[in-house]
Amino acid sequence: MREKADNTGPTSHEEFEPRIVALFCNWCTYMAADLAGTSRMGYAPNVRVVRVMCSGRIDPQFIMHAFARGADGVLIGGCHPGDCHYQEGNYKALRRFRLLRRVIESLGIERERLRLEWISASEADRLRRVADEMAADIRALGPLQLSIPAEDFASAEGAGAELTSPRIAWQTAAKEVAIP
Amino acid sequence: MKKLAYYPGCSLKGTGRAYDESLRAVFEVLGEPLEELDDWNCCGATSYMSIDKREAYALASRNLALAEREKADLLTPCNACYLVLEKTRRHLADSAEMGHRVRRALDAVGLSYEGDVRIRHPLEVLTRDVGEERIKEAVKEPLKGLKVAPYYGCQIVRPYATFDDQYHPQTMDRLLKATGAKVVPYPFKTRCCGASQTGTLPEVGLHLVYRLLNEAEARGADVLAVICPLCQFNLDAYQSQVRREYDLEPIPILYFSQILGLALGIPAKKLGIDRCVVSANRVLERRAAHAA
Amino acid sequence: MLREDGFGSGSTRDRAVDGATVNGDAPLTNGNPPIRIGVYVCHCGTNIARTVDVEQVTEKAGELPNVTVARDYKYMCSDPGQEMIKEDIEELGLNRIVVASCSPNLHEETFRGATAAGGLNPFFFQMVNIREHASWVHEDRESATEKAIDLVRAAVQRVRHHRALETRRVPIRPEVLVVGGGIAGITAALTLAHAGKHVYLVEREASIGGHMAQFDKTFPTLDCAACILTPKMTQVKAHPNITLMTMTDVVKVEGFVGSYEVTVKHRPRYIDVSLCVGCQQCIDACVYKRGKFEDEFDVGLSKRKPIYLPNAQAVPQVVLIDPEQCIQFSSGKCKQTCLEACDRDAILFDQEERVETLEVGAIIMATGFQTFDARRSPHYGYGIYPNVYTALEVERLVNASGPTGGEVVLRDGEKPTSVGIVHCVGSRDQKTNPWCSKVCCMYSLKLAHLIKEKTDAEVYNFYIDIRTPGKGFEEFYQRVAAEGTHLIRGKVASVYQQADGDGELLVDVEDTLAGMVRRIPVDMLILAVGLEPRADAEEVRRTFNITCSGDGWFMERHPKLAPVETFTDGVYLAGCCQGPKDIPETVAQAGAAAGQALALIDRAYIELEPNTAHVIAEDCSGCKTCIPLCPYQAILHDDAENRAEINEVLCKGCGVCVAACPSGSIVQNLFEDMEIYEEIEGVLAYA
Amino acid sequence: MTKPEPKPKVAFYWCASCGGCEEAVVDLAEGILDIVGAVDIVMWPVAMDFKRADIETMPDESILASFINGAIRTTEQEEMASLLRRKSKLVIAFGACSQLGGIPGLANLHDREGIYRAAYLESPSTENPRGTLPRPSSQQNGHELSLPGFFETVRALDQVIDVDYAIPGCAPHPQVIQSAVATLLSGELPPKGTVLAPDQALCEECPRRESKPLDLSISEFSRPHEILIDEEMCLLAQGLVCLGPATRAGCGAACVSGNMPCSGCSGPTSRVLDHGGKAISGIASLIGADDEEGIDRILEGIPDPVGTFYRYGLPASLLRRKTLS
Repeated sequence: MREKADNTGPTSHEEFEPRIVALFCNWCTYMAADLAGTSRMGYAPNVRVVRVMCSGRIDPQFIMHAFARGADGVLIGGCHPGDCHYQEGNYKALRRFRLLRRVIESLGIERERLRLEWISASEADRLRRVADEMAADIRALGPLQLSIPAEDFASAEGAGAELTSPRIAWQTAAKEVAIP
Repeated sequence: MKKLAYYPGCSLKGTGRAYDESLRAVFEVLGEPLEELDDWNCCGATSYMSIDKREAYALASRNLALAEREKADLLTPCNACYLVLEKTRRHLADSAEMGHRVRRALDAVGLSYEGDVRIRHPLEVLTRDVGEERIKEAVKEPLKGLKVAPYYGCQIVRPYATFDDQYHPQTMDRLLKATGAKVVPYPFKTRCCGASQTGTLPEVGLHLVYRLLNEAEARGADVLAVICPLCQFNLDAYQSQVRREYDLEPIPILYFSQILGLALGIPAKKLGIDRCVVSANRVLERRAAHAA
Repeated sequence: MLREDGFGSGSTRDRAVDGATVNGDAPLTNGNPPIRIGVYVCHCGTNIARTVDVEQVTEKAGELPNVTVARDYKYMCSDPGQEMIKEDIEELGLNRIVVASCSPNLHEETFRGATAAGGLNPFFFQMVNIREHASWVHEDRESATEKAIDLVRAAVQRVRHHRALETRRVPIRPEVLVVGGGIAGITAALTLAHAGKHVYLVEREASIGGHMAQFDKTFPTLDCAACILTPKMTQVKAHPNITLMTMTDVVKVEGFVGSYEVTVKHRPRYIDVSLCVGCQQCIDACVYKRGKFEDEFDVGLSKRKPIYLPNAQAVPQVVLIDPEQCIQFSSGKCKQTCLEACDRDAILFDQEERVETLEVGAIIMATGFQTFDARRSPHYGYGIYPNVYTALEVERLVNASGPTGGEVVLRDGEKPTSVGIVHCVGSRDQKTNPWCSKVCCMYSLKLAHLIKEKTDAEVYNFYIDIRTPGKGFEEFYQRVAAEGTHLIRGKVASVYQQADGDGELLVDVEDTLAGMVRRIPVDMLILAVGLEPRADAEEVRRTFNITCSGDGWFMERHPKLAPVETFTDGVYLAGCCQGPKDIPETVAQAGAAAGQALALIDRAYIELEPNTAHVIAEDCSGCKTCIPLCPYQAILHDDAENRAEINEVLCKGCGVCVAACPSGSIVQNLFEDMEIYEEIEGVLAYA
Repeated sequence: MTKPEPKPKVAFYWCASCGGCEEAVVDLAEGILDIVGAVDIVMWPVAMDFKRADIETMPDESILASFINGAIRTTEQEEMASLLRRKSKLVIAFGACSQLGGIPGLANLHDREGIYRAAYLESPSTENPRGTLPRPSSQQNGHELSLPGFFETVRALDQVIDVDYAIPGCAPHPQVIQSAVATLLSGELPPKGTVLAPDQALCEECPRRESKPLDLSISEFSRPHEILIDEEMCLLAQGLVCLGPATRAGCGAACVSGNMPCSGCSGPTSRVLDHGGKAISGIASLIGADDEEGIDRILEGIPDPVGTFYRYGLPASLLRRKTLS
């Protein structure tokens, strides 16, 4: 498959359609997305939902992985404070998010690209608003350009296509992923 | 209270000058003198909105941006301005798409708007921020015996009822009561005054004027209190025409701020009371009688 | 595709995966059987196929690595659809299944079953939601199709990492808690009790019966509400399997399906319930010679004393004292005549509130509704003009046991000669409640009939639409129309008292059938107030960890297929707490809720999703980060081994510890890191 | 008499590094003699005078193992890394800079222009009135002079060439080096990609681990100079950002033993993709507040989150660098 290569993205903002990875908790925000469906409530098709049981399952690595693999935005959706199906997972998500956002911003990624929203199972309308808003915000920002300028490696040997895609680092190397 | 930037709008510089004069005088006496927003522009009124929304929002939002620059909320007495600015504020907050367009337009003239401005009406500020207690204390010449019918008009409560009830607004009633006047039950307080029709379909518009005034008369009101320059003009200036068609006694139409001003002891001249078409002498006489 | 080593493009394993695109069945890792995935894309009739190009999705899926077969079918959830999966597993040697159809909340179980039927572990399955998340929310065919392809790719990449898992079973306690003692709660409690289950019926008021007890006649049959309700109320009281708790609030709910621990608080009624026989001599003896305080049951239309019986048919038939009103409580200096009058010494001024914990396996919510506060629509004049009434007030007026003995009279005692009934008050209105309250048309027609019968007044019904979808409803409407009730189709614009009238009200209304604006004078105006969620519904749903829909009613698990279940296992809904309903519907739903609870209890156990977490002991460094994060105290630190350990029985599978583990040593089944990474990458990989 | 078996050839090279990794080799003390005796060192710039040309003339894969430390900052480093890759059977990334990008990798928070400006024009000790900046080639007295090119971005070694193993640490702890070399010489090579150190987090070998409470909730973060550090208590429990729970063991918790928190030089365990991200997850989860304001107030105690959580691993992290505008 093709990696999202630098500088080869759409040239103008008008053509650009952002890719937004949405990490939704099973009980509130995923349900809200289902409800948006049963209510035929249209929203920006840019959002791709990945389900986890609780926003507290969301590891900052997932978010960075999403950005590294070509996401222009990441949306985290969880239950409202006090409403977590698992009592307080959403607070953990919030704590990580507040710290992660400082890091992400220090690395030059605009804050509009990473959002955390509390969306309950009944708030399909809110989901729509957040999705549309985020798509519009990121469309205005343009694609996320993470990669390293190609000329930097023009002379490099053995580098090639790998350079534009963040790799899985050392650490996964020793262990095989067990495929039963 | 967050700083207020006074946004008079065009009417208050023209036909509604008495509204401007009386408001300034009242706020002065209450120790909150009005400061006019520097370099404000036309709100666009309802007409622009129906021609090109984007440009209309951009036009109105410039005032919001100017206020935000001064870290102020907008104080907007004219019903039409109030509605247009409130609508703009809401729309920019709700529609990301429109928000971007408008922000681009503002950017082009070196302005920005983050959404941190509230639109406020004098009725709200006087009842909530200043408070009836302070007003009661400031009343020098209570309007005992004066019967007032409170008329709110349409745009202040429709479609957004921001600070008062949509069907049964009370803020002006409360202010008028604070002056010592008697507020008569007036079931037509938010019905159409016909201002948009008097010019184009006079028979419809004048009938609506008649109904409002006739009801005020039936309720025994000495004066009709209004909050909108268009209502004031419509109900005041067309009375002679209405009387050609219907049986009706003349009834003065005053801004609530003028009545409030009288109670605060501000001279009638300063309140622009002589600018009325239908003489408001009976109101002044009552005050004089009471003072004596 | 995620590379599983860290070293550039030259890795052999990486090539193996990519190579799979050629023949579709190359092994992922050496020494393991090749991954063979079957992808099934559902049309859902036209629900998906109209917006998503199902053929294209299938074609693209077929090109993905490790995909052995990709098919599309009209209805995957149908028998032939499931059969297809089963056969492919057997004939093509598939070992992973992906179905792209609707929400996993709907059919994940179905397709796991089909996977298992083919001989695979059911968790070698991944579902893709291309209906709720694609075809139903997008108009543009191209972008909806593109999204569906992305979601399918994500599932294909993810499912390669799935493992065989076993489900866990937990036992179910046989007791049930029913919250609310209206007709819904009564029906549910009796059904369960008859089936031999023990029920705790908790009611916050002093008597059960709910709103139904306040009504006179019920539409469309006009049978007397008390006659059909009272026997059921007494049955509840008498049933050995029902513990009735009135004046009781649920304050805390802990635990989970099968073993909930419910803390209830019994508020004092200052009467010993076991001694009081409801003789009411204490009420006669009260120092207040006549009623002084608004009677709640009569909606303020009559007065009662501080010591009172909630209503004539109250169950339990026991008085109570309102400490806010009783002189003994406010001053301590009452003559306490009631105490003397009670020959059973049942009055206890020093009774205190009591807290109790109940253990139950399931919970039925039957907390009902409240009527719309007509003051919120002041243009109808309620609270401003004395002769504007709500329908509930008029229910009491027409009731033979009501404050006027069934006479319909105005506040001054006069009989009205003309009566208006405004439909849809607070309902079908964007400014108040947008929904149709369902019962108001019928009860308005019922009131029109009763008033006409009792007063012979002219009755005007102002309606937007007359909605009569029910057995005998339309016929009742025809009957009332034939009786001469005026039916005016139009919304009332305003109501006001005439300037010189004697309380007569003027109703301004557009008569859309006559094509004119009318002003109709009436003596009495009745507002057909709608039904709305109780003011504390939000608080209650938090206590029970269930969800409210946007309008504030408790939310059912699925609007069609699971109308009495909630998202919280073991908690069911009955009656109007879920949305407006008439009495027959409420009774039917209460029966259904009881049935669901019975089905749960009689199975004796429940199978839990195996999505628990476990620590890989050899990887754990004993850093203790996870320990305080678990809301269920399921993680212990083994001091001897210096390792964290998860008690999988206590683990609920939220995954908080997995995300937090700083050395990546905790794994959550079904949501392993690699599975999620692959899914993220899958939705992003540009086709 | 048969000709003695030639000793295996080994090369050492340094790229963008501080020299600490060379010290680490020397720190093996007498242990180094065994190694030197067992192998034939063909390159070691810090200690021996071999030239690039000497390597170039060798046949491909004729060196058994090249130990390369330092990150890749310049074209020359990239060329040398590629050359050694071609000539070696095994390449071992030696030390944090080589494995993860290391301290030089923090330069990825800036671009080349900014770095030049800071280093050659704006730093207080710089005297450069003509504003001369390094250029790959320049003329002087009629001669062409060349300098290595300076990349915009610092990379870890395996982002430039294929790498077989890594020895972690800044600098690698002698014990880690010894056991790694022993593994390599044992003849049973671990799977390619293995980091030659224990695969557990540092708490495993931390002397303070028993003092860590079971219900840790952090209400304030401090930096080491701001507080009097208890010498026995778990450092994280004292509000110091100690990356031990997220960092690979092997060093024997050297820093913690010196009363300083672990700053993460050994990188993450094999199960973690992004060292900083995982550390953020673990540490942030323990913050003792549930609302935005409360959390933010506590986070004020970590004024430089990237420098804290990515001190050694920014180039190897998932995001690799600050975006270039």
